[in-house]
Amino acid sequence: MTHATQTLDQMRPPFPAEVGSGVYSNKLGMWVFLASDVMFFTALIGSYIILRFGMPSAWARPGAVLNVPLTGVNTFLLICSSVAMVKAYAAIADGKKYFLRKVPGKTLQDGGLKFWLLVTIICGAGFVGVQLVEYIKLVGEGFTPAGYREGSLLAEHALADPAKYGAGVAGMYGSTFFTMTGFHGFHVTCGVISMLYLYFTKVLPEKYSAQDYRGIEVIGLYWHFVDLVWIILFTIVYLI
Amino acid sequence: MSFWRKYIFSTDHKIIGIQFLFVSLFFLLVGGLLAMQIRWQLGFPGKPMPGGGILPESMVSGGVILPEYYIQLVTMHGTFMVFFAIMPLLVGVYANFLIPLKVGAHDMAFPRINMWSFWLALLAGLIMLAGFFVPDGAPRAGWTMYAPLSARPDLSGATISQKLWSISIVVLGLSSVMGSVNYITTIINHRAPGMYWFRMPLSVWALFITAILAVLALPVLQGAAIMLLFDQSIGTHFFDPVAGGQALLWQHLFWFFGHPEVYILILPAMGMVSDIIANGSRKPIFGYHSMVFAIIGIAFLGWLVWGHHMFMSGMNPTLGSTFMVSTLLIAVPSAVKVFNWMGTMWRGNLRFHVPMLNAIGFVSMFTIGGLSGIFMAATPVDIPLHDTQFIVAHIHYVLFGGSLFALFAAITYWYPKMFGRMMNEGIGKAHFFLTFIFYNMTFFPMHIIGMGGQMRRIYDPTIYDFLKPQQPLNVFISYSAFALFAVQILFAFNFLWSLKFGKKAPQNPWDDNGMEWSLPNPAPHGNWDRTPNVYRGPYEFSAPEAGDKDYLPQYVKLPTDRDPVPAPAPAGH
Amino acid sequence: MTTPQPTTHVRPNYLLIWLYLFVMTIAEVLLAFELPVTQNLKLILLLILAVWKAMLVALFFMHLKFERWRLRLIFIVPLPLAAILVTTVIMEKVF
Amino acid sequence: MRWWLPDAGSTFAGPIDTLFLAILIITGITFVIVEVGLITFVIRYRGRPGRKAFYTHGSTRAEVIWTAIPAVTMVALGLISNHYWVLIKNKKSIPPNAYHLGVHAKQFEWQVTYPGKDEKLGTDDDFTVRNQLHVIVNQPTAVELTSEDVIHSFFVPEWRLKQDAVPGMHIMAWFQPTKTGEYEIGCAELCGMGHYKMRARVFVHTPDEYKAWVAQQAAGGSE
Ligand code: HEA
Ligand code: HEA
Ligand code: CUA
Ligand SMILES: [Cu+2]
Repeated sequence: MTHATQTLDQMRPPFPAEVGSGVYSNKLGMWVFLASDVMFFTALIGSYIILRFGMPSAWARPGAVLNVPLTGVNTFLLICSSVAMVKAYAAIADGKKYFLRKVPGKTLQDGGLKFWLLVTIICGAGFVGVQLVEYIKLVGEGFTPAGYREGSLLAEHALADPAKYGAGVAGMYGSTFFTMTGFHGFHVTCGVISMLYLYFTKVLPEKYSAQDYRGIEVIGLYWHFVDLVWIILFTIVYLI
Repeated sequence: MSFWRKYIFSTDHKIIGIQFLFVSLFFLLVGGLLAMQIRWQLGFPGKPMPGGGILPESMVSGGVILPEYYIQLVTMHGTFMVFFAIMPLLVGVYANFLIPLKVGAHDMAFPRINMWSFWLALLAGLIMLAGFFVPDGAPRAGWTMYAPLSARPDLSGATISQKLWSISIVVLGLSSVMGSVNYITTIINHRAPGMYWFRMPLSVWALFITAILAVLALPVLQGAAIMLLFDQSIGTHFFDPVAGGQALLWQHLFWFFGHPEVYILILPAMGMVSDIIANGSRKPIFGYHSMVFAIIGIAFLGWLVWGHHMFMSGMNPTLGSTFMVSTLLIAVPSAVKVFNWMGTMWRGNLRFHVPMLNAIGFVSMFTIGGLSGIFMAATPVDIPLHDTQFIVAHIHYVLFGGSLFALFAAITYWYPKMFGRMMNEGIGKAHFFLTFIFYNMTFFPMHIIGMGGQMRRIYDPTIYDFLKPQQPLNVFISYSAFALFAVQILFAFNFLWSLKFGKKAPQNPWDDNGMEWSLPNPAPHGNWDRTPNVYRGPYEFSAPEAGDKDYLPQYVKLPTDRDPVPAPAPAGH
Repeated sequence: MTTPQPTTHVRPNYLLIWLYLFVMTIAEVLLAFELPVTQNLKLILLLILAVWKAMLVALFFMHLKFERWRLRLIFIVPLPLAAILVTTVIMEKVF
Repeated sequence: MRWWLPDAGSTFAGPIDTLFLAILIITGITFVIVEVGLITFVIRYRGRPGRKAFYTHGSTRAEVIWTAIPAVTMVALGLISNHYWVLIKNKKSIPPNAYHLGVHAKQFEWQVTYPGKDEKLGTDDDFTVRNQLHVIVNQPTAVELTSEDVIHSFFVPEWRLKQDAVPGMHIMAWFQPTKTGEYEIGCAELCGMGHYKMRARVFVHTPDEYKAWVAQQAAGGSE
């Protein structure tokens, strides 16, 4: 593995810190924004928890409506993109601006910023794509923000087995599911777009260097946060 | 720089502040005009409103305000005043304008984000205003937008505009988060050498804490507004009990944001008033540190009291008790602030310039508003008072008597820094005294009709036997309100006239200590050409070292002063 | 303007953390379906796993492990607020 | 023209009005201290040429005093208030001998359901009357508040009674009228364009008056 060596070497902050916090402003600003984003998801996820506690009848069983294996794969995609992002960060920290480069005596080529950030973007875009497919499938089966559509496949299942499909609270199920995953998806999309922007304006022109790679760290923070939120969502929405 | 880059799409924090000023004064005017119509209806129900003829039939018939229009008036009055007048005036204008100037920075940390925050705020305001011009009129659920009324067009009678409200609030939230991220970063990272945490003026402290509140509170409202929007448009059921939703959930979310919000509306006012009172008394602020901790205390407690708006909502009474206690405790840090302001004036050498007058007005009026809060905080007493005009009186004592008086002070005080000219002293004084009188004549009687039981947001009190006897008081209030509005024209005139004809301002018109006065008026783009040094705290009035002058600015280097080490001490120093 | 000494730290092995996350995700899915444990135990285990994964991301990918408390605080402050909101409203339901 | 709370009409009025008075005194004193202080300072310390302000950064002793006093008063006030709050709003405080009624709010009317002769709700001799609440004087009465559509608020000023009716919730509110006569119910929560006219009459009867009325209703067979 290539990082047996890396784990040893030291890691510098991407830019001389500014006064006050000892952290440069872009990073500080991003952290403050993330704090506020926590409160945003608190409103959505919190409402979900509250509603689910106070619900009149049983919730749909995990896997009854949602396609967990598919989403599991999606989760994996997002985790991969997250690790790719951090690899990109490490790469530029070592000044590796290139895409791939042969390392003498190694079969695996060594990836640079261009490579890892591209992987990140692809995985992220993949996540969004899969989620769209999932939405389309669900709506096709009759799962909508308003509940199970009249006369749809799911509506019939729900009639047959109300407990399993949480017929009583299908409306809440739809509302919370689409709002939470939807806004997470929105966050991912924003991330992908801004990373594409950086890729073409900063990464390809090799604007980043081991001395200053703030953009990478800041977008990275955002990206990992989105990943973090998904980890929570996946558990409480799909598995519980 | 072209005119466009300089004045329209400017990234200069001072220009952005001024843009905010004009826009939010416009919305203040809109809110005021709506209030006048409210007062006409409450004072003279069923009588044709002068000039009501120009409004469409869907709002007034034969000049008489219709019930549905009345609710729109109240809703939009509250919404505009809170979200688009006072909040942008305090935070949008003065956080933008003052923070870099007072901490000795060249500009905000993220000037472009700052510009976007203004344009988004304007956009949000226009979306909200559009509500009046869509079919079936403006939103109709009060500024608190209680669900399910707000979520169900079939029940409220307004379809499009309810959605517009939600959208506008989401946009506004975005704008103010952007702004606040900027303020926080700037204050933490861009203070000039020597501007230690405990050398910051209280106005900056207040704006800093306010920004933290905004960053944490507004996203919650955004989330709630989004859920509301979905309930209204794509058929979700968050707040609709029929499908397992919870009607009270909206109230919890709204007030979890809402109470921190009301402190967002008062803390900057308190901060700026502290600066002005110290200046007007020619004395250091009394107990600077405890003033800072009082601000932090109020902000912190503000998160634990939201339930006091829900005592009657069917919320678990046991929770009500805890919320009562936490609410009452807020009186303590507030006490520190009020009495420390008085302590500052004690044995001072008071100068009654217009800002000082308004600041004193603020202290006395905010006290009334705060004290009326104590009545409502005591749960049993809140039973008869909840959702009556007593609440309306409280609202206006804290928001008009508090925030708006502070704003009259602040606008006059930093006017020279913004436009290089002074506002007219005579008109200013006249405006203050007349406003003070008519303001009390307008809002004090509301306590009494509230005790009498007059509910809020009712179109016609006279249909109730138990309200008929106090109708004369309503008429009295209305006349005073019209006078109050008329008096505001003095201010508008003074403000606009002085832009062109006000007398040129000297460098430091108020003999103040703030960093901003080391610059010419108006301050140039980029403020200082080289980062200034800060040598002392902000309130060294009448300090012995000052010699014959009775003030000692932060930027003045005395022979005894050493230059500060460039990197200011870290937080918690 | 001189600046405080930048903090330097040993770089964590990211692929290892990636492996942890991967394994735990699989564990979660299995837990939710295959394993025969009681509802509540399942709930608790799932939550623990989720929080654990989140912590890994925050600490290593977002480098919170290597930041100063001053910065960690920014991320920590909202959490109690969130907790207050949710627990209060849930308590309210439990009449 | 009334300058005070409406005349007392229920057992709640006593404690609530006293509490109101108590707070009025506390806040009144504070108010006087603050305003009189401000005015005297404004006069005593008005700027005059030659005078110089007294240079001080504050006094910890003074600040401790004016932190401690409000703190103590507020906590005390909280404890006292809580006693009555529990008495009024806590479900457990509803007297066992309470007479039960159902009040169903709906845009824009109050539907009151009476237990009929058997004095039990949910039996088939119940009957419902629009916008009329008939109760017995000195008889603890519990109403179960429900709502059809949006949030309304059941408000009788003379009884110092206010409680929201929330769709999807069954909220109990109780009271004990102390005066016979005729009062009004107002709706205290914005519930739409008809909010202002969502008004009902309240009749407080002597027991046999009430019986007579029930009998007459049964005979009239309304619903
Ligand atoms: C700037 C805005 C602002 C501010 C600062 C406050 C401050 C306070 N508010 Fe207010 N409030 C509003 C804006 C504000 N409020 C609005 C807009 C509403 C209506 C919302 C709606 O539309 O429904 C509202 C509603 C409202 C309610 C709900 C009423 C109801 O609907 O039934 C309550 C109840 O507790 C309350 C309490 C308080 C208290 C205890 C304070 C305290 O912070 C006050 C503290 C200050 C003092 C106490 C005075 C100074 C202190 C001293 C002089 C020391 C000595 C004092 C004592 C010993 C008592 N407010
Ligand atoms: C800061 C907030 C603020 C301000 C300043 C005001 C100002 C006024 N308000 Fe308002 N009010 C609220 C916030 C505010 N209000 C809120 C939140 C509610 C609750 C809404 C709800 O229930 O949903 C409310 C509700 C409310 C009601 C209760 C309605 C009801 O419940 O039925 C009434 C009734 O009298 C009223 C009246 C007035 C009056 C007469 C003024 C007067 O003071 C107005 C005087 C005029 C002005 C202050 C404007 C002057 C203009 C300028 C100075 C601009 C100058 C222009 C340039 C320089 C270009 N208001
Ligand atoms: Cu019903 Cu207001
Ligand atoms: Cu409040």
